[in-house]
Amino acid sequence: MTPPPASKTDHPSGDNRFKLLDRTIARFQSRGDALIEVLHSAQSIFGYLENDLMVYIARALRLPLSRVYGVATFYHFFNLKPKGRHAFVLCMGTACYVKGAEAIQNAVAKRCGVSFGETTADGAVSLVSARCIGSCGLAPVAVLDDDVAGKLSVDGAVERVGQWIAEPEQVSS
Amino acid sequence: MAATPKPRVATVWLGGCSGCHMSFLDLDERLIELADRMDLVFTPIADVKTYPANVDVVLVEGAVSTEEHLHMAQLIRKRTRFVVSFGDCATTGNVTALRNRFSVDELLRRSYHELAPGGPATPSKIISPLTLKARPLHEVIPVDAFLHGCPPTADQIWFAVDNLLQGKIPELPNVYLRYG
Amino acid sequence: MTIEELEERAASEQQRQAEFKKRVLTCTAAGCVSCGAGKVVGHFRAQVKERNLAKEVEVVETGCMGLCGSGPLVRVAPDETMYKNVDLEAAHQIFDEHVVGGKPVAAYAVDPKMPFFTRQVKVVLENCGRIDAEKIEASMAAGGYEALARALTEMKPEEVIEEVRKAGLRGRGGAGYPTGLKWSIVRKAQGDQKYVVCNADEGDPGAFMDRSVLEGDPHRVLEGMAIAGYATGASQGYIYIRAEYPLAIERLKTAIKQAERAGLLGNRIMDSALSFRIDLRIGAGAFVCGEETALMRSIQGRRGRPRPRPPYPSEKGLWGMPTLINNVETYANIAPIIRNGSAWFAAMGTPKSPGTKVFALAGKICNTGLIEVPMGVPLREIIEEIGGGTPEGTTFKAAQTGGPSGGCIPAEHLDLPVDYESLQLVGSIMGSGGMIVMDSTSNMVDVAKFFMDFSVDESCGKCVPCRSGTKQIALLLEKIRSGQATPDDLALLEELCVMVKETSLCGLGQSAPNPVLSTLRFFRKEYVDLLIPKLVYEPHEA
Amino acid sequence: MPVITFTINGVPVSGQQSESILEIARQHDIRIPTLCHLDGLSDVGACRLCLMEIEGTSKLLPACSTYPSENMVVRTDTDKLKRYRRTIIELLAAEGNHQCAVCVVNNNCELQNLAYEVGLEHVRAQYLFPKKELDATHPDYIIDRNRCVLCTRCVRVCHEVEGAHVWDIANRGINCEIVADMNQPWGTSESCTSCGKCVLVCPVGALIEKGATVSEMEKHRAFLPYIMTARTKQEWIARAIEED
Repeated sequence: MTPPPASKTDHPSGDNRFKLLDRTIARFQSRGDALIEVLHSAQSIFGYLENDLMVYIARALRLPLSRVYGVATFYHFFNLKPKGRHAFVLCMGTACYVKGAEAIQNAVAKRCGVSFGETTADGAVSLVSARCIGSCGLAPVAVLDDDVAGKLSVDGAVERVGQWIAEPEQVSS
Repeated sequence: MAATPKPRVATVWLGGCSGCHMSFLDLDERLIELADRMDLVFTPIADVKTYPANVDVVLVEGAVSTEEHLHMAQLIRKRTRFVVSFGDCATTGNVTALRNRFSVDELLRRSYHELAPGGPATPSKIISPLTLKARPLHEVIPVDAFLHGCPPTADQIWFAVDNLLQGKIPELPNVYLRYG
Repeated sequence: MTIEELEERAASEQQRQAEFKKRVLTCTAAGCVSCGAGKVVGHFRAQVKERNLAKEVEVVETGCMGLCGSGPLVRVAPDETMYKNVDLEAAHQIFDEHVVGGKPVAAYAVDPKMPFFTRQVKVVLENCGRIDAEKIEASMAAGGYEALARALTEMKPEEVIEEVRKAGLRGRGGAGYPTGLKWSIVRKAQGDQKYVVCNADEGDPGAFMDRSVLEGDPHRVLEGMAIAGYATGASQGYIYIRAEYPLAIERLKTAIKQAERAGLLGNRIMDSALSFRIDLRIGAGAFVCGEETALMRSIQGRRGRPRPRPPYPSEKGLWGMPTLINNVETYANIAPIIRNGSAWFAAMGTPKSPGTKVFALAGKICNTGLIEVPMGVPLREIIEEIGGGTPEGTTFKAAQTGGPSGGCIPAEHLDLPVDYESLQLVGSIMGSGGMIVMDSTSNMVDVAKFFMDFSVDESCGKCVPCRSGTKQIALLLEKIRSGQATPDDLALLEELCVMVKETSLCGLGQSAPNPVLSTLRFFRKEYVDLLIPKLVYEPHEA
Repeated sequence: MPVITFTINGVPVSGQQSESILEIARQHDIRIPTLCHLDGLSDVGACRLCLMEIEGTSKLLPACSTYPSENMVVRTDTDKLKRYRRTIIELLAAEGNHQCAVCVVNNNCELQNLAYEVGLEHVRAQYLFPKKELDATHPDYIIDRNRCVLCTRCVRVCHEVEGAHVWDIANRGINCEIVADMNQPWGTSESCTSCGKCVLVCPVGALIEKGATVSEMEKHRAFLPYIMTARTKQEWIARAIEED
């Protein structure tokens, strides 16, 4: 969906998203210790952390490239690959596990043909497992795009992802 | 038959290069002494088809790399008092386990299709299928002693076999603990 | 802002609230929102507008009301009737009959006399679900910032620390280190700059206490931190919070802005010499960052890899400076201690573990939700009375506390008092407060494997025992589960667990084997039943 | 600076507050096995081989980053510690592909030597047989990540001594691996100065010179204390201490 940034290490011409990112970098006075904040900001602007984008950040914060790469891959919140159009985030916290999240996980993965942590080949759905989203009272819980679904059943979950897969692919602008 | 039967000894060649067996032959004149002290009841250097019962000591060379090896290993365990991992492949997987970074399919394709000199030739059904991974012997059956080295030296083998023939599990001195 | 102004604003808010005939409070914490609380609030607002009741009825969104398994929850004030499972139809009926008609709707009403409510003692959660978390005035009206004002005007920093020490408060993050002692070490430590850090990286799967406090009463945490800043001599605070808690982050951001505008954070707070700022640092999905040295590295933009202690953060912390790190619930206890005095606090709970503890009760239990009980209350009371026991047709098997660092407590220990020492005695830990109930359908080897997989995933990879040992433990558990393991494997499993526990660098590795060790201790049979005999020599009779 | 006296394994020793227990032990010829430690680099306390028992402390502490206090009673030779050390080597052996027979540092390998020292006659842990990237794009060197023990000496020497910070650790837990720059082929790294320090400090056969075959490569590490003493004290020590 999001086109890769037009430029590499140079300041982009016309890609306004870099202006947004520069604003975050400036807010932290280009300090290296703000790396995680800047990566957060970059991911929310660009959708994921492409290599060139991380190089851009490393240069801006004057950090070694491998440091930036190391931090980006340490934290599971950061994606180095584009996400699917829809996200099925299944909570695998203890309460959800005890209440049968594993069965949902297996069924949904089977329906999508990919494992959790992956995106379907057509880019329709990303399957993500989360470490307790803190809605244990509603276990098992999944977040479908931004919608929290509590007390989810196996069939219900499979049906929801089935709808996403069946959706006609949007024409990218 | 003699009143006190000689210990029944076997050697087995699983997934290895037979280098450990070669090293065994390096015992040279000591082999003659061994011949007096033991009965070699099963070994790749003699033509014996089935692994017999009631073996006292077996030296197993090589990793467990095929279904047949697996079957053999289990048979060996049930029929042998002392099982010895003979050399690095049996002890760690070693060179045999270098294939473990590839899938069985990848391996077969590479070996029998891409690199086959006379064109693609998939192995016939007679050859035992490969296990998913080549594994050291002790991951498959309980093992009583370990002989290290690629291959173990003749002296090391002598030390171990000499002890085993006396009915002792060899406690190899640290000098014989050598991988590679 | 002066103390008089604070009192004035609190009084005017109380006055404003009192003028409404009815106030309809809806829980919009994450749990209730996920079962439709947003629509319920929307309905109430629309009704108020439609019927032109803006002067008589106030619609308020609050934090967690506790009974999370039965949301959305609604409370109607001033008569304090609480409703559960409020869907749109129920909302309509409640508005019609109770808010307008004055007659409570029995069909959805929660019995206020149920043990779930009567057995709780609310200190940390006193405002949670009762106030509008996005309004600083609501917090002030409930006594917010009164303690900060008192500390700044009437107490020396040493006196604040002494009060915390006398209260006997212990760290609520799990380890139970005496808070007052920690504060005094930071106070005495030399450093040009000192930091106060709030650990809100609530990573235990099955725990949502901190999130609920932050969503329901964020100002209480800010106030606690500001008092800590005053007591220790720090001028900068950080709240390290998980990215998975967007609502808590939003409410904290709002709260910080409001407090700054009110002069309760920033320079010369309440015209005193205290300058104290708070910034948020958003975690990025790494459980190990709950470990304090990893957390600090993460705040500094690095991989969250722990380092050996000593030196402790209180001497050498953020940027090498003395740093106080406490957890959300610990800070949330500070204001009440200052306001009501250490004696009041110490009178609750047990002599060694005074005060209360918040637990997130979940799993196979009737009343799932957020509870607060005095320390030392028997586990049985939590499970059977407050929690209402396991659902019909099943029996209690174990309660898991402390998440991946804790253990399972079996039925035979149900009378155990819940405090730091007692839980440790049975191989579990207090942890941050997650409590998952398992019934007879839960297999304990599976449970152990679940937690071990978690630890494998979350190990930072720095030290060998944790990186590689947890992986081996997980492999062994899988081998056992799949019926391929022999008694030798079980022995190796136990040996590795003890080794990883003793040799790992940080708390994650040191406690990762606990779920295995504790299930082995109480449910060994479930492991043994899965074993196969190992192959042995079978002499053949000639 | 006051001298602190204490005992290690019953032997009275003395040292300064600023010296780690490991340093003091070595000055007194007391052998404590290490892997991530290297003279001249900062300590990280990661391999856990140098763990000690200290009387009055319930936790085991690493000698490389623990400092002495007066009358401390330190033990490094208890059966428990020996057992743990062996298990650590076992875990490392199972974690990578350590086929000594085909390794260029065979007989010159710190992991191999440690295995002998702790008497590792077989590995009970399950071999993981990783499938990590082997990178031979650099003109002079090769990195085989399957042999890496993640001691991070290369990361530290590149950052602390060479100052280039080519290497860092990516991912986490069991998936950790050493990466150059943006996880790119080493040969394409613009920050690498090809100084070869990382290759020399690597304790195993993960970072090696091209052209060496089995058992051919020896690693020299004495340059490190030499450089660091020169840099920090402006002293060019004639005899650099080789530890292993």
